[in-house]
Amino acid sequence: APKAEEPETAPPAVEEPVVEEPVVEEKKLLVCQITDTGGIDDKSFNQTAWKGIEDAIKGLGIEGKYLESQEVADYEKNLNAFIEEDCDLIITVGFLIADATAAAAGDYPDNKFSIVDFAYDPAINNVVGQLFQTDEAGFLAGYAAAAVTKTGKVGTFGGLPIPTVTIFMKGFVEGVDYYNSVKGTDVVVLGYDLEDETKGLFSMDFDDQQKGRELAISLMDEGADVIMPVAGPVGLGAAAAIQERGNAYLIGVDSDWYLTAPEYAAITLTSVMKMMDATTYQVIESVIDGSFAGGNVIGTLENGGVKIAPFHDLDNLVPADIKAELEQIQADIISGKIKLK
Amino acid sequence: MKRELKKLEEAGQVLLQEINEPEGEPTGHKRSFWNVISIPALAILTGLIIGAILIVATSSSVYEAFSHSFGEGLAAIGKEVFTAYKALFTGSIGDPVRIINAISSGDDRLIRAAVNPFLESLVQATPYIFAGLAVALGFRAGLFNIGVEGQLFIGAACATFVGYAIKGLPFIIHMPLAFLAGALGGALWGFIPGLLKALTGGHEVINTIMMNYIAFRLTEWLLSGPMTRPGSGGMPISPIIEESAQIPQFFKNPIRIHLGFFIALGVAWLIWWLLFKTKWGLNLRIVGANPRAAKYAGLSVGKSYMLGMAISGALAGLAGGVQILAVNRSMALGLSSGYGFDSIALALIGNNHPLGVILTSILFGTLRNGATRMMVVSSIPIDIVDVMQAIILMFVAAPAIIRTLYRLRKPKQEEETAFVSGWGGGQS
Amino acid sequence: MEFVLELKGITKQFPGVLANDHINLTLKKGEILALLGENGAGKSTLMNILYGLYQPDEGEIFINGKKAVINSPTDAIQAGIGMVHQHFMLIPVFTVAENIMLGQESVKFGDFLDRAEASKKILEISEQFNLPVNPNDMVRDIPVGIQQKVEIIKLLYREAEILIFDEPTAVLTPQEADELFAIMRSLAKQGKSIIFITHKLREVLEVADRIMVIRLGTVVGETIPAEADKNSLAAMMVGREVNLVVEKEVKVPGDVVVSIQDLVVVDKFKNIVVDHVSLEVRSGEIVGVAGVQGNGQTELVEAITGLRKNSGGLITLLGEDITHATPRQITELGSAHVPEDRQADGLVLPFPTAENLVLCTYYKEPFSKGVVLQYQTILEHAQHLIHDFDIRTPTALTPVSNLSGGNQQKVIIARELSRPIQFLMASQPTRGLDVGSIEYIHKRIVQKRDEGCAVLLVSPELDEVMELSDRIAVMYRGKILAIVDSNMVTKEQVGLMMAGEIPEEGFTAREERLVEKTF
Amino acid sequence: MTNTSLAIKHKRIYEISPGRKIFMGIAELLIALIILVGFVLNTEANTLTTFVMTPGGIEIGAMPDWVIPALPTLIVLTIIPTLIGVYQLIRGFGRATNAMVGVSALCLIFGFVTWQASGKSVNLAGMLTSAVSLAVPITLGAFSGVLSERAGVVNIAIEGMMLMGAMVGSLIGSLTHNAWIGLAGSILSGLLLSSIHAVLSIKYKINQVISGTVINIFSAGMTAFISQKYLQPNQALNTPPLFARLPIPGLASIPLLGPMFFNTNVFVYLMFILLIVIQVALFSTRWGLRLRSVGEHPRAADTLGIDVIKTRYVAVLLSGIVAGLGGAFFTLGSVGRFNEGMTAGKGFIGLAAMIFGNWRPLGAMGAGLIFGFADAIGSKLLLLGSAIPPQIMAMAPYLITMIVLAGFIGKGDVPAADGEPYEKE
Ligand SMILES: Nc1ncnc2c1ncn2[C@@H]1O[C@H](COP(=O)(O)OP(=O)(O)OP(=O)(O)O)[C@@H](O)[C@H]1O
Ligand SMILES: Nc1ncnc2c1ncn2[C@@H]1O[C@H](COP(=O)(O)OP(=O)(O)OP(=O)(O)O)[C@@H](O)[C@H]1O
Ligand SMILES: [Mg+2]
Ligand SMILES: [Mg+2]
Repeated sequence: APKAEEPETAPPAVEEPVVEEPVVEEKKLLVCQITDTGGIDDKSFNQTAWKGIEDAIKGLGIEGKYLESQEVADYEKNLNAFIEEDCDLIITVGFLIADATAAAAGDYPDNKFSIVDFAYDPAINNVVGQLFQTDEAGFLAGYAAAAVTKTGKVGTFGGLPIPTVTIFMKGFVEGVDYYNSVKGTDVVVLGYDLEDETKGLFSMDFDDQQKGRELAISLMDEGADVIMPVAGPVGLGAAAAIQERGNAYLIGVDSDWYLTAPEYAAITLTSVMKMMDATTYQVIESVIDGSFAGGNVIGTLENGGVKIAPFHDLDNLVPADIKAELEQIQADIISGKIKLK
Repeated sequence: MKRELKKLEEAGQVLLQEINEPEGEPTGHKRSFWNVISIPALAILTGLIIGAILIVATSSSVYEAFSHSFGEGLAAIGKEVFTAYKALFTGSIGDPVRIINAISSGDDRLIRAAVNPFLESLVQATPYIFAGLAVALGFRAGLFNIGVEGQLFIGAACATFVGYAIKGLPFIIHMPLAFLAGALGGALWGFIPGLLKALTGGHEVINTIMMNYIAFRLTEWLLSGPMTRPGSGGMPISPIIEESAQIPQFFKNPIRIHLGFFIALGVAWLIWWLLFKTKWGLNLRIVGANPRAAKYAGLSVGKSYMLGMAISGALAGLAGGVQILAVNRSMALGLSSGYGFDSIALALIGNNHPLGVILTSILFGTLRNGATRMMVVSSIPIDIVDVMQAIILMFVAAPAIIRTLYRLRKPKQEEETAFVSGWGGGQS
Repeated sequence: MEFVLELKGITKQFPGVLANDHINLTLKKGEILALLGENGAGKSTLMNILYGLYQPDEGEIFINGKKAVINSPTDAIQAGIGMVHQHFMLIPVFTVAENIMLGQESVKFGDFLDRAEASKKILEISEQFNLPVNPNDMVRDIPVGIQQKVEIIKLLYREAEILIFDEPTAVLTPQEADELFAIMRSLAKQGKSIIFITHKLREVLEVADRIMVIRLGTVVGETIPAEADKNSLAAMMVGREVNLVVEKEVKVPGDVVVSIQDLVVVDKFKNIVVDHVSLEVRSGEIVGVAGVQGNGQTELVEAITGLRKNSGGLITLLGEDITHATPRQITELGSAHVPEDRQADGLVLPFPTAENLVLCTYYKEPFSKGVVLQYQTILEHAQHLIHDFDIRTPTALTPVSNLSGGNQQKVIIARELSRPIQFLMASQPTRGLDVGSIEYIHKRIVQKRDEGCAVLLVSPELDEVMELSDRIAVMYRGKILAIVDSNMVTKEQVGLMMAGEIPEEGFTAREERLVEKTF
Repeated sequence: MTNTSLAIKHKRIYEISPGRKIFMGIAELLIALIILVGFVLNTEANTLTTFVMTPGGIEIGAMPDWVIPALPTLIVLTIIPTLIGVYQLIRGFGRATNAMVGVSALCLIFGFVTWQASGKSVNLAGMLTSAVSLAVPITLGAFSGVLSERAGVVNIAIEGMMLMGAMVGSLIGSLTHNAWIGLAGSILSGLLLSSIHAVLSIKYKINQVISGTVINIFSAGMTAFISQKYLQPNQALNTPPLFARLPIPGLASIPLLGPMFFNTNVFVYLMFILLIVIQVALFSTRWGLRLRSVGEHPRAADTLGIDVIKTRYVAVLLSGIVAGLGGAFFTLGSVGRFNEGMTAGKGFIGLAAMIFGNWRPLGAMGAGLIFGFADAIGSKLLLLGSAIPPQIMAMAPYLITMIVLAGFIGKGDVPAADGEPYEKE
């Protein structure tokens, strides 16, 4: 848990590139991450991908660095900086950095890249695209939420109406709908419209946590008692509101919030996990063992690239039969028996 | 040696005379080279020193070293600052050893990589120049344009739209058209607060800030709706602009220096000419310095505010437009790292004069470019540059502090620049 | 004899100016001492030192024979010194009571204002010294004459024994001035000592017990009214003979140049400030508008020059309707405007003198060709005017902010009078200037009139209006009470009208055109 | 003296320009038309709109729901602005013009909500409670502005001071595990930044807007720097305790008002306490009289022995304290965590609220509530599935600020010496 981490472990102190030193140490593998403009602490993909690198630092003995992009024009510049730094693998994060990554990959065919949250079509042979079928996990969370709600209403809101956000919400709604169709209930989802993905509740911002708080309150006022905020740190504002009111539950996103936001452990029902840390770790491993090949990795329930977190402290809240059903649904999604839109 | 120094000083004097006393409004007092340069130079120095203090104070290795022994601590301080600032300088200007090695190796790619830091600083300076000119012109016209950021976004959106939506035009028409679209978009966004100031006296500081937020939301909507890239599924990113609309870069990767930088220099000259050589410029400056006298002299204060804000907005729009056309080639969220706000500091340090803006922009571009390298080498957050900029601005705005710090004598004549104050706006 | 106040060797150096040079001054109990001197002689500086606003470089202050250290107004107030400043130090949006008690408030329960208590004290003082005021009026709503009484009560409220009046009569009607003198005498009789600063020689002779003249920071003479006259005082002040009378031939006015009919102007609070005013100015004639400041003159001038929107009526200039014209259109028809507030309206202070000299014409040939300014021509033009109008400036490129007040005014006069004009709107053209400068500017205005220009002169200085004008219009509360031939009225009559009363006995009428009653 | 009354009584014309009169009339009719075409014609007869009058999760002060027939309500809401508009066009409301436009706008908003929620329910009380909470930082920012500007110092650094206050509050609160100490830290940081503003603008007399800009840039950079360097690698430094809800016995059980105002956290109470304290201090005490005199006519104050410089310092420092308090709200009163740029322009909107509120505490709070309401209703409409894209809806508070400023500036009593450095000669 981050709480236990030491402040200095994040970016490992890096010495001046060893030029004069005659003793040639065994060079560690250098993995470099370029964030998008959200920054390394976005409680979302930048942070989760970096966690993959941190895990690899501990587990695989590599070296890791990151550069924050402050604007779009920095992507290319930062890529150049890391290429010059002789990084063995450059991880870029987000859809917006895809153009620059592809260009760099073209210019430097010998370098290895991986991009989080994007897949090239056609695939590029020195870039691993990591894409996540988050709606599959969202589906499970929606089903669980529908099973847990007492008011018959659950809610969600997003940061911006963009695909990587709305895919969570979409899966969530589909899961609730599935529950309704199976159980004949009438659980309502507030905050997202399956018909029109731009309609719905959005904070329009990944910074304004107070807004997240007010959105959660608004959802609770309308009766929602399970809420899934898909808005990076803004979601923590929602968590604070839920915690304060005490009669609703939170569904985390990206990582297992029970672990990453332990102060809200008591209200965290589950989390829709997008295992960017795991996939990033795998890509690093593939570089080490030489099996690195370009192409795309799609994270699904099947390969464990997405999943829902355990219920942890709230385990008693979810009846055993629901847990069993969730297992079954997971299998059905993997087998293709349940098809998502 | 001494002679040469003297010569250098003379050259500097001419330059600075230009900055401080454009031919249009000489003050009649000649100020010495040192007099003019001392405040900004010492302000920058002080900014660097305070930056170093911040670096040291937040460095864990320094504390660790001190826990071993005092001497080791001092050494750690030295090492920390040296490493950081060496990275800052080699990352922004270049490493001479490396350049020589590269040239002697004759490897094309190595040479490009070695000379890139300096050229990259110019690339970074380009949006600063436009944005800085926008703020400077605003100040000269008595307007505090905090809305550069929003104008930049709208300008970028317009340039992008013209860049990708119109197809089949030759470069010679398409690129200038997209460029002008950027100016026009920014001009419109600047014009609105100008109009409000002229009509209702609403202070442009508040209105431009509000227009910033509106611009952000509007571009978010445009990019994820009407202007979204087909196949992106509503991701807030625009299609890539046509080749014919792109401002050319001169060299191959990684060098990004582009024609836009030289256009910026040209525009700066144009603004200088407009402000100090034409009756329109005098008109703007009179209104800026004393709106009541302007009214008395038969000038339309309101029109001047509208025009001033529109031109200022157009320059801001160009900052965004050029960035799109020359560097980004498509528009996405996260277009700007805050050029609109940094440019306020920049314009003031540059004494609201186009030449000063150019010099300060290059300084800021250099700082930012170097900061990337500093982050790679020392893991110092890039935001330290913001802190340094604020400190430099503070000292430039309050020269008395610098004088006290460095025990300088007060020059006989304080320069006066008319600025906006209070909320009264242009009425009364 | 014990002096209530004694200044010894007061010296104050400003950068480049020795404002006070070893000045000695004494004041007896119950005495009224007049301080005379041209602009920049150092009078205000001396008083500011006495009041603790400046610290002297040298010299000592004794109060009641004891050495006093006055470092701040608080010290001065403590020492029993009070000052009525030339520009009133009143806060318009505060009530009379708040203004008076500010700094020495009556409070209850710790820090809460006790307005009732303060009003009671104020009314007591008001009664004792015959200074009627209403403590609850907002200061911005009361006339200047009352505002001055508020200023005086402020001093008495603080139990000041030494009262300083810095040019207190500039904004008063002669009647109000006389009233003030009566108050001053009664104050002196009740044991207060008074220092009285003015540029008006008549007043000095009328009210002072003793006169001290300062020039270039030093005392150049001392006298008593019985032994002095206007000419001797003026000579002492300026150091040369001054012609105090405006020489002006009788001229028959020509055609109507400016005609104003039923003009109505409304301020931003929707108050009617110019109330159906009608007025004509003919070529070769100076029409003076007399009136206490704040009776609509400023707005009238702004309306005529296009600076303010008119709410009704008709103004024509040379036959053209300019009711809704812009300032530039009006200027281009051949009119000039010397504005009331030279620094705020007439000049761009940080700009060089040369640019200020073409402030209204820079956009035209020969100063601009196309859009490009012709700096060479502008400079030559400036050099020319600097010479012709004797503007004292180091170079044509010196910012006007560095010029003295008199020379700043000359820049405006030069700019406005050097153009071919048929109408001159002169608003307070000599405000705050000394006799030397006044003499010069008066001469220039009369010269324009003699050349056939129509001149509308607005001034709160009754003397100026009386001396320059051919006809006088008296403005009161936005209306023109009467338009009279300047030869037909006495100063007292105009003064009465400035206070809103038409003299019952009528005017000492000659035969022809006498009084055009306008309402 | 001949006149018996000492005050000048001016004749006045209360007249709205004909253009404005017609413009407003047309605007009101347009509103009626929007309600008619947009809502009335799209509402089915016999649907009910339910307004829940108790915020979720609250037991004390509960109140029955308010159920209204949608269509008749909307018809009434069409008729009101129609009548107003017609009267405005024919006779005009004179001084009441603005108020009538306001009434029409309210009809529009209420109509919109009624229409959107027809056949559903909407928690009106929750929305209003949310509006109050959203108003808190704006109002505190406005109070901060009132304090310094009444003394003649423009403070556009409120945004920066709030941002820094938010960060420091979170940091100190986390370190000490005590929200009160965190709050003290916020206040201290506001105090420090405002002392820089004070020194720069009062002592060194640099342009106050520039001095404020310096602080804004500095705060943005410094908070980002510290956040990246410390808060983010070590979450323990960024988990301050939150101030809990603190119902006031008795008052909290008043229906509607209780949940809105008397069953919230300490910041809402602080807002009200500050409202009263600042109002009384400014307008009824010696201290306030002196402070205002310095903002109106510093030279006059100086000649009466009032220490202009000191008074201004005190005002600016107090302004910083209140801004720091406003910053603390974000981390200690709302979300319990700091992240970069989290004040999101609230300080600037606070300045607009101050201007709109005529430099008076009560007005400032009223304006703050209006902005809070605009924000809250925007979210509510999104939740109800509004046709307006969320990005456009999010512009509402900014647009309202601009419209309000355009309509009201210049009519207020801005302190006469606001923004002007005081030079002792
Ligand atoms: N603050 C200052 N700094 C520099 N010079 C000053 C300052 N105040 C006054 N002076 C100069 O000191 C001299 C005396 O000024 P002072 O105001 O005392 O004259 P005055 O006799 O009151 O003139 P007036 O009749 O115009 O009021 C002038 O030359 C003036 O320019
Ligand atoms: N703020 C200032 N900066 C620089 N020089 C000044 C300033 N104020 C006054 N001076 C200079 O001080 C001198 C005296 O100024 P002052 O205003 O007292 O003139 P004056 O004697 O009153 O002349 P006039 O009768 O024309 O008003 C002038 O030569 C002027 O250039
Ligand atoms: Mg003078
Ligand atoms: Mg004087």
